[in-house]
Amino acid sequence: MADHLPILEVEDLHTHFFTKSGVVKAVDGVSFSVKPGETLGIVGESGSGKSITAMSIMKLVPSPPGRIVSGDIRFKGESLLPKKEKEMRKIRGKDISMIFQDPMTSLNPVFSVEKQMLETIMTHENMNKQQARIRAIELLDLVGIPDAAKRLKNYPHEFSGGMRQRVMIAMALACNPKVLIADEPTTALDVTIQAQILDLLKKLQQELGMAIIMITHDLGVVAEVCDRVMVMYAGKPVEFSSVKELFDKPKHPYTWGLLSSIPQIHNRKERLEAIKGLPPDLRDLPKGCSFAPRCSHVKDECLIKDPALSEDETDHFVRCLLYEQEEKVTVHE
Amino acid sequence: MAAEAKADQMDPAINRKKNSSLWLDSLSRVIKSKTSLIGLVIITLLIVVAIFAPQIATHSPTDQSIIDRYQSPSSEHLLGTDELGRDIFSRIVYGSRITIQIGVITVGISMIVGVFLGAVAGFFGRWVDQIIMRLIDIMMAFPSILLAIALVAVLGKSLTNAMIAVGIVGVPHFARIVRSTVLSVKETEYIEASRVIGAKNGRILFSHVLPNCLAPIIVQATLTIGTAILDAAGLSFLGLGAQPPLPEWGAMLSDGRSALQTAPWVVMFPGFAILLVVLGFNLLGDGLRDALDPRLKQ
Amino acid sequence: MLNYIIRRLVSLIPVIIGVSIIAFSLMHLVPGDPARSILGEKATEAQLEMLREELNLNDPYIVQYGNFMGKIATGDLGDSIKSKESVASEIGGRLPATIELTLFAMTIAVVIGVLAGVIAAVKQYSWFDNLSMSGALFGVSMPIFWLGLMMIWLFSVELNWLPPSGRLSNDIELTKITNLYLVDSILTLNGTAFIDAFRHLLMPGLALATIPMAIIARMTRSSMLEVMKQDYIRTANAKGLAGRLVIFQHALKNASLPVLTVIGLQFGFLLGGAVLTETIFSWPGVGRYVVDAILSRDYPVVQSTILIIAIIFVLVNLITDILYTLFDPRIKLD
Amino acid sequence: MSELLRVQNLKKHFPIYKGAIFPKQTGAVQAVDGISITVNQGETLGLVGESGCGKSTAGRTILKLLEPTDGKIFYKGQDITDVKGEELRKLRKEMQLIFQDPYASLNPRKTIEQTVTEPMKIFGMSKEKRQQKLDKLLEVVGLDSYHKSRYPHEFSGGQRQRIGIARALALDPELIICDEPVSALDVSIQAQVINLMEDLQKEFNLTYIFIAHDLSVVHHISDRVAVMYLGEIVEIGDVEELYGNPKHPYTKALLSSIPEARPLEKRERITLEGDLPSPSNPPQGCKFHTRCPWAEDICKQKKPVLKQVPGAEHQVACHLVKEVVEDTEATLV
Amino acid sequence: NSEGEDSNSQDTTDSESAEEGSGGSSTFVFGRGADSEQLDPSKVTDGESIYVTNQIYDTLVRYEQEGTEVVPALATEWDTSDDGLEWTFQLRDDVTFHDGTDFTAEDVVFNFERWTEGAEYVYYGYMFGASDENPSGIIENVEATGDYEVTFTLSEPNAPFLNTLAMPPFGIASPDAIEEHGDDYFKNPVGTGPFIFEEWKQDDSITLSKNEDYFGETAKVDTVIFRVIPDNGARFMELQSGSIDAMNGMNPQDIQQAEDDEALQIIRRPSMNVSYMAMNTDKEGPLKDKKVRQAINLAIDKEKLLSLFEGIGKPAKNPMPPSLWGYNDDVEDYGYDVEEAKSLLAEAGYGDGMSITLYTMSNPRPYLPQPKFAAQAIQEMLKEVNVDVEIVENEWDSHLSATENGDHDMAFLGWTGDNGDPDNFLYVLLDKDNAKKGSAGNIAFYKNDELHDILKQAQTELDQEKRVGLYEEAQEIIHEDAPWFPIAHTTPPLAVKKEVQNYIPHPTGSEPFNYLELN
Ligand SMILES: Nc1ncnc2c1ncn2[C@@H]1O[C@H](COP(=O)(O)OP(=O)(O)OP(=O)(O)O)[C@@H](O)[C@H]1O
Ligand SMILES: Nc1ncnc2c1ncn2[C@@H]1O[C@H](COP(=O)(O)OP(=O)(O)OP(=O)(O)O)[C@@H](O)[C@H]1O
Ligand SMILES: [Mg+2]
Ligand SMILES: [Mg+2]
Repeated sequence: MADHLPILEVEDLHTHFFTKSGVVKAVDGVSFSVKPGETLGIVGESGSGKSITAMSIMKLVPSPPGRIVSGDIRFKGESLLPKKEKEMRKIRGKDISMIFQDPMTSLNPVFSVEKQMLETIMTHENMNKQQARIRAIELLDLVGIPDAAKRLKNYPHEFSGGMRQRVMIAMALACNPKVLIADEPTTALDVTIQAQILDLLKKLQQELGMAIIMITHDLGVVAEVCDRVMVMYAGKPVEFSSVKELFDKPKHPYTWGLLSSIPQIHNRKERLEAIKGLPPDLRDLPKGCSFAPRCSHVKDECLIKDPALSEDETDHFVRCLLYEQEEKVTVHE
Repeated sequence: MAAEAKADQMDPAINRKKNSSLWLDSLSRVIKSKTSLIGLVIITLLIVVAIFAPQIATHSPTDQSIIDRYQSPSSEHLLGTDELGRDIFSRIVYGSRITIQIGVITVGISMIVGVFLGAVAGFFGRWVDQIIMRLIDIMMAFPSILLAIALVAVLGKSLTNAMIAVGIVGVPHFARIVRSTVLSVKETEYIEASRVIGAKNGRILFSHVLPNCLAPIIVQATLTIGTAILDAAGLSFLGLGAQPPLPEWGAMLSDGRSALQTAPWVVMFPGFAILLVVLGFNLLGDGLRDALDPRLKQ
Repeated sequence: MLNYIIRRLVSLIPVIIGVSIIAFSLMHLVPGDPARSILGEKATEAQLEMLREELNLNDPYIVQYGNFMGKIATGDLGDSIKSKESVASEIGGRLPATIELTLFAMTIAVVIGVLAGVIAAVKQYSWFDNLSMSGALFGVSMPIFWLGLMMIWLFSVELNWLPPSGRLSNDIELTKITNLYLVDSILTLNGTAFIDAFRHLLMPGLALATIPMAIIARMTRSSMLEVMKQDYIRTANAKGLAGRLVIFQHALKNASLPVLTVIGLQFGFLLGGAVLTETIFSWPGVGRYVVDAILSRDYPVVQSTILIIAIIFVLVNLITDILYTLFDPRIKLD
Repeated sequence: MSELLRVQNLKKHFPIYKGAIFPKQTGAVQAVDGISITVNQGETLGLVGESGCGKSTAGRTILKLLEPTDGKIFYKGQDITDVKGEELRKLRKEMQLIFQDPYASLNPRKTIEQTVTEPMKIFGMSKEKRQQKLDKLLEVVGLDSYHKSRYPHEFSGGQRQRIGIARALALDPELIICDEPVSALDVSIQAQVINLMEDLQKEFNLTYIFIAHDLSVVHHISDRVAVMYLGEIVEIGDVEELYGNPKHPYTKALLSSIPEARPLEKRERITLEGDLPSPSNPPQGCKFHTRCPWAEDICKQKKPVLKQVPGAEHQVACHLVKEVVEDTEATLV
Repeated sequence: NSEGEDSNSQDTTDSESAEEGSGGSSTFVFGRGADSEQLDPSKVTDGESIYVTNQIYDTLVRYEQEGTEVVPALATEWDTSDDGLEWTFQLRDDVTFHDGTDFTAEDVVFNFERWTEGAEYVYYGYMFGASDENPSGIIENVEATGDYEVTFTLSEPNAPFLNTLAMPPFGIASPDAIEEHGDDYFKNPVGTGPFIFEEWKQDDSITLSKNEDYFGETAKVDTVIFRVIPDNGARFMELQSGSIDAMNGMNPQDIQQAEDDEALQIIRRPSMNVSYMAMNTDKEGPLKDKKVRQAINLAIDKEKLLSLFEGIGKPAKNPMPPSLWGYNDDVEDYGYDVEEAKSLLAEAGYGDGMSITLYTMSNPRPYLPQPKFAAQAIQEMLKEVNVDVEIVENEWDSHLSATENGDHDMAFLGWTGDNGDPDNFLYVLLDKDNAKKGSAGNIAFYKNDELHDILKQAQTELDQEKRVGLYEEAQEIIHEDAPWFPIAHTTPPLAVKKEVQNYIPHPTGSEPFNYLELN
């Protein structure tokens, strides 16, 4: 890879919501980095803090009640946290852009696609309307919308879901961002359309070379498009490795659970191995390891001690006492 | 399998709340909200004043002392006296009874008729709906107070007729809200579910649809009491509502009007009482709306 | 678009027929004798009977309704029983006053209401939010007839700042063009008249505007808050658009849709509220006129005026509907 | 296995009206456009297809929640197409429905007890018996009996789905139509519910029509699978046969679109162009021809019918079946 | 059509007066509570219309400035035959109508004939007894017996005839204008009076300008504006703030304020009215009993009641005002005596109480400034004697129909004299001829044959002395039978700016403004 320096680094990020009924620790110690041209996947169940992590990077956490409590986010080595809202607006949409889960609601229904694209381009690039329009048509072509010049005049509701997601992507790419955050970009779409979009993202990354953070709860999607993956549970990363490693040698019991609870076509199981119980309430996390109450390998110690993120030699991190002990055991031997 | 399933009990949300029903839950939310608590306090105060009017009032509400007319507030007459030398404070205190009566009766009329029409229209649809909704449209084409005035002109001036008129004028609002709620509730899966288990129309309407329309109805009722009191007071102000010597606040205000220059208090206090009570109902209504259904916005 | 408007207009016909039936029959149910009110206290029974014959008051209701509608269809609103004037010209003479008052009130209500609502929503939980929303709560609870009297007491009696009644002082000369005095004074570049007309308009306008203003403010706020939660606002922010652009374009345009509907409905309130306001401020408009007519059972006046007010109200709502479609491209017109 | 349900050429069209005062029918949404299926006692028939292809409508029409536009429904050999009133209510005892949305399918103002016992009450079961049955049902679906006085909002999605299942089971039905019962659930919870449904099927000898858009889930749970496209069944067959040897281009495309949690398997993907056409104005001939990569002239003119694939429990509706099979056999695993 | 004309005339007057305004012309603005109904005086009965037409029209004869003595106007002198059936008037020959046409005897004939044309000429019918069968009433014939001489022939002698001719409804209008404007004449009045009609803005204002060629006293002000400000309080505020110069219809409680105000003066209109509470003697119920009616008279504290009038009224004991000839001052009012009232009620069998209605109008009348308050006061006082009163308040028109129809037990009403003749009070208000349901002037439905005979005799009696005796006797009968509770004779106050001079109010309720001056 040409550039080994990470373009975006997140370090020990804590984002909490201070609600009437308690503090929601939505993101609680997340660290990762992405390099240009790389795709990082973030997976986890609903409510595990994936979107809030993304919103924290954009500094768009709804406030109040949300607040980045501690940690650091660095873009090209420069910390974003001290930046003022005005400066952030210059970065958003230009250096870091984002696409969202639901293309049906993410475009403003009362403005034409043209207006929404042009305003993005003209906010960040020094272009007049004419130039911006040309750029917009170019972008729509790029994401595979036929007859782009004409469709530009349309309103969002005149597009189908897949088309709208393409428009969203075009808009996100308008200013050649260095980082593209895709928050479950295909969850709301049908499988055949999902495939189209995932192919498109892969193609675009090859052409444009930006870093992609792909947020999803679908391990299939991760397997298809990501280079590295972070598994989140209850606001914390529990496992972090290359995609290959994760599927070959999953370490965390939660990851095991996830992998074995999805039905797989190539490998029809008699019975799914479900993870028992429910995800915890983030306002009131259990003591010790958050996953312990649902873990099939739970030990007494897990209920008391919150494990730290461990690392093995292959860049494979896991947050689990099983491995801390293993290490200890190996040391003993 | 059972063991696996029972792990659901770990859900902390479940363990925290013990025997809470949806209504109790809402009630506690109402009380927790500061604004609706103020509303509740005002309304309770109104009711207490109404019940204990004879104890609270310092004078009879109707006893006149023409010699003492237009006296400014003093320790003898806390809020002064009116055009016939009656004690304004005592009249306001007794007037609270009329206000409550107005609120309950008008909204009762609007609600009973409106809910019936709305539920029938929404539930049975088709031509029944068409006919009812056209009627409602026609009623809604009149500015409400104007329609109320015309109705009182037909029925004759009296507090009762003013209440009937204001009640009728409020019908379309209830009908519309109930109809749209019924329509949306009717489409929900739990109504379909009750069809699947073989429930009949009557059961579905009374046991499933209407209870789920209750929240918006209650909210609407609370807010409508406020407007009903305003409208009825407006009618009395125009001389179409309460007749003498009833200490109705709007009528008091109207009678005091001729002395606005010399005795502004005759107008000031009854009007303030109206404002306060209507405010109370609006505060409570707002609170109820938030508590019963945060999504319900008018 | 035209097609849509025509279709909507056609669908108003049954409503208007219904309204006319109600307007007609209401008046005929009112007890009392219109002939008496024309001829007054000194007329004899014979005179009364003659007049009843003359006015066809002895015909069956159906025939009277038929006559009424037939005349309306030809644009003839009949003559006032009381003043003998043609109702059309009487309404024509008063309507500008009411229109000026309601438009003025609506302008105040919309401008202040929307602005306060937007700011309150953007600065949710700030002192401004708390203050303006408490104000709005008082506003929706306000007996406007009382507010009007209190304003007169304060600003006319105690402070002597504003005139308590009327539209224009006697000594002010104004050439009437539209009969909306503010407009006329601007058209004729008559500064003194403008100020005088404005001073007369201020109190009744504010009193009438209170409730709609409060409702619009509350509606705008909640609608803005709702919209600000939407995904497309998040998108707009994520695109790095300027904050004011996000609020005043992306959010407000969407939030204005429900507000628009409310504005349409509030127009009806204004027309109704004009009854009280015009009474209190001696404003020579339609509201007072129709109430007087109802009370003195001036059939033709009541029927026609109520019909006209209802039609205006229905049309205003039609206009808001049409505006709605212009604001919201999602609504398909056919 | 004996035949439980047979559907012949079932159609459901929703009329479209125009005109404010005198509405006129100007067209129809052809949500279900002539489907024929048989379901055998004790089996699970999977029904897959993209959003809007008419799966739910088919299910509801079979249950007679919607009046069929055309076609016949036989239940246990008896023609139930036109039954009404009391007879229909009796029939309801035998056929039940489980819904997709666990939040919308329970009346928020009724306790769990009321919800689950309502069907028994309707069919006149005594109070005592109702209590016994309630306790049993709750146990079966894995809820504690102290839950019964609670309201739906106090439960999580998975638990609500269990309550829905308990209600469906209350009348000891034979056939349950499951309309995407797990789509709204998180992966870890999804597995729990799927397992539960499988257990119940065994225990009570239930017959399922299992509607889903998730091909892996359908694969896991079904004995036979029908693939729907725009209101029609394009392919139906034994699950392993259909997944292992898909014949219809649409089925192939669907199967190749699923992102699978197998990062190393690089598959050739058949990407479909464009979106699903509108069911109110479906294409002539084969409804799939507008998106089919292999479409020929005949596809635009003639509507294909379901034909038996020799040597297997497998039917397909495609003019090109043979050629297509030859073409893609090499590339498809 | 007429609309266009209107707006034209508006424009011109506006710009004209704008110029005059700077040139020091004088404008007198009179504020009042309601607009005129029509400006054709022959068709109206409301005081607000008369107020204006009084400025525009002249009658053949008119009342003197402060009383009801008749003095010359369009007619310079008159003569009557011995049997009182023939009246001959000599007319002025120097008068022109505002439209420029000359005034002649033919014009008088034209006007009188016009008034016989239909029921809408209310006063004619009422004063001269016209009806469907006999549209011209007691006036058999009107004839121009010369260019400037007109002769009336009556079918029976009529004592008040001359006084009646002075009433404003019989103002002479220009025949040319009546023909020209047709149905719209009522808003384009043309007379011979001191002021010329300029503009009428419905419910807002009526503007008149000075008639420079007036044959009588030329007006001292150039323009008169009648402005409508319905609310009494608001009108008073306008007066205080200076935007109007004079007003009628004050709230009694504002009088003190006006008197304290340096810039204002209160002028009291001489009293020629009476307000009363009629008791329905015809309706089944307690009030049929004379004792009950007397008891009610005794049970109401009139003095206290009148304190509501804030000094603008004197207690009434007779049905006609003391300023009229024939007033019987010897009648002694019942006085306030609750005990006596109670015992009378007990005698009548109502010792345990009774319920009756009291109908009242909602609007103030000159003779009863705040009817609603008075009603409530009476309600409260009658409670003392166990009489339960239900107040029924109606708008003026409805009140009239209801009371004429006899719906009430008791009802407020009042009367302002039209022509200064006792007949105009006693016969109209208390004779059995006028107690017909549906059109009653006698809303007590009081029917006393003895009284009837006396009143009839007085009508045709031409000897003034004898008439006085008859009317005094009539008042005694009425007092004894107590069909009324007479309330007050008011002196309705006008609040006028100090700089207005020579404002002389007339007892009939309105006065021409050609004498008044502005400093
Ligand atoms: N405005 C907020 N106030 C309070 N809590 C919040 C708010 N927004 C999010 N949270 C909480 O933060 C946690 C993480 O939310 P987040 O949206 O990041 O989850 P996610 O992993 O993206 O889930 P999903 O897959 O459903 O999108 C959740 O438990 C959520 O309840
Ligand atoms: N009541 C109705 N009136 C009109 N059209 C309807 C109605 N119900 C469904 N449709 C239409 O019928 C078609 C099929 O709908 P259906 O809900 O059966 O699809 P589905 O396959 O279940 O989709 P999904 O996966 O989104 O649930 C859709 O185009 C839908 O818009
Ligand atoms: Mg998310
Ligand atoms: Mg579906």
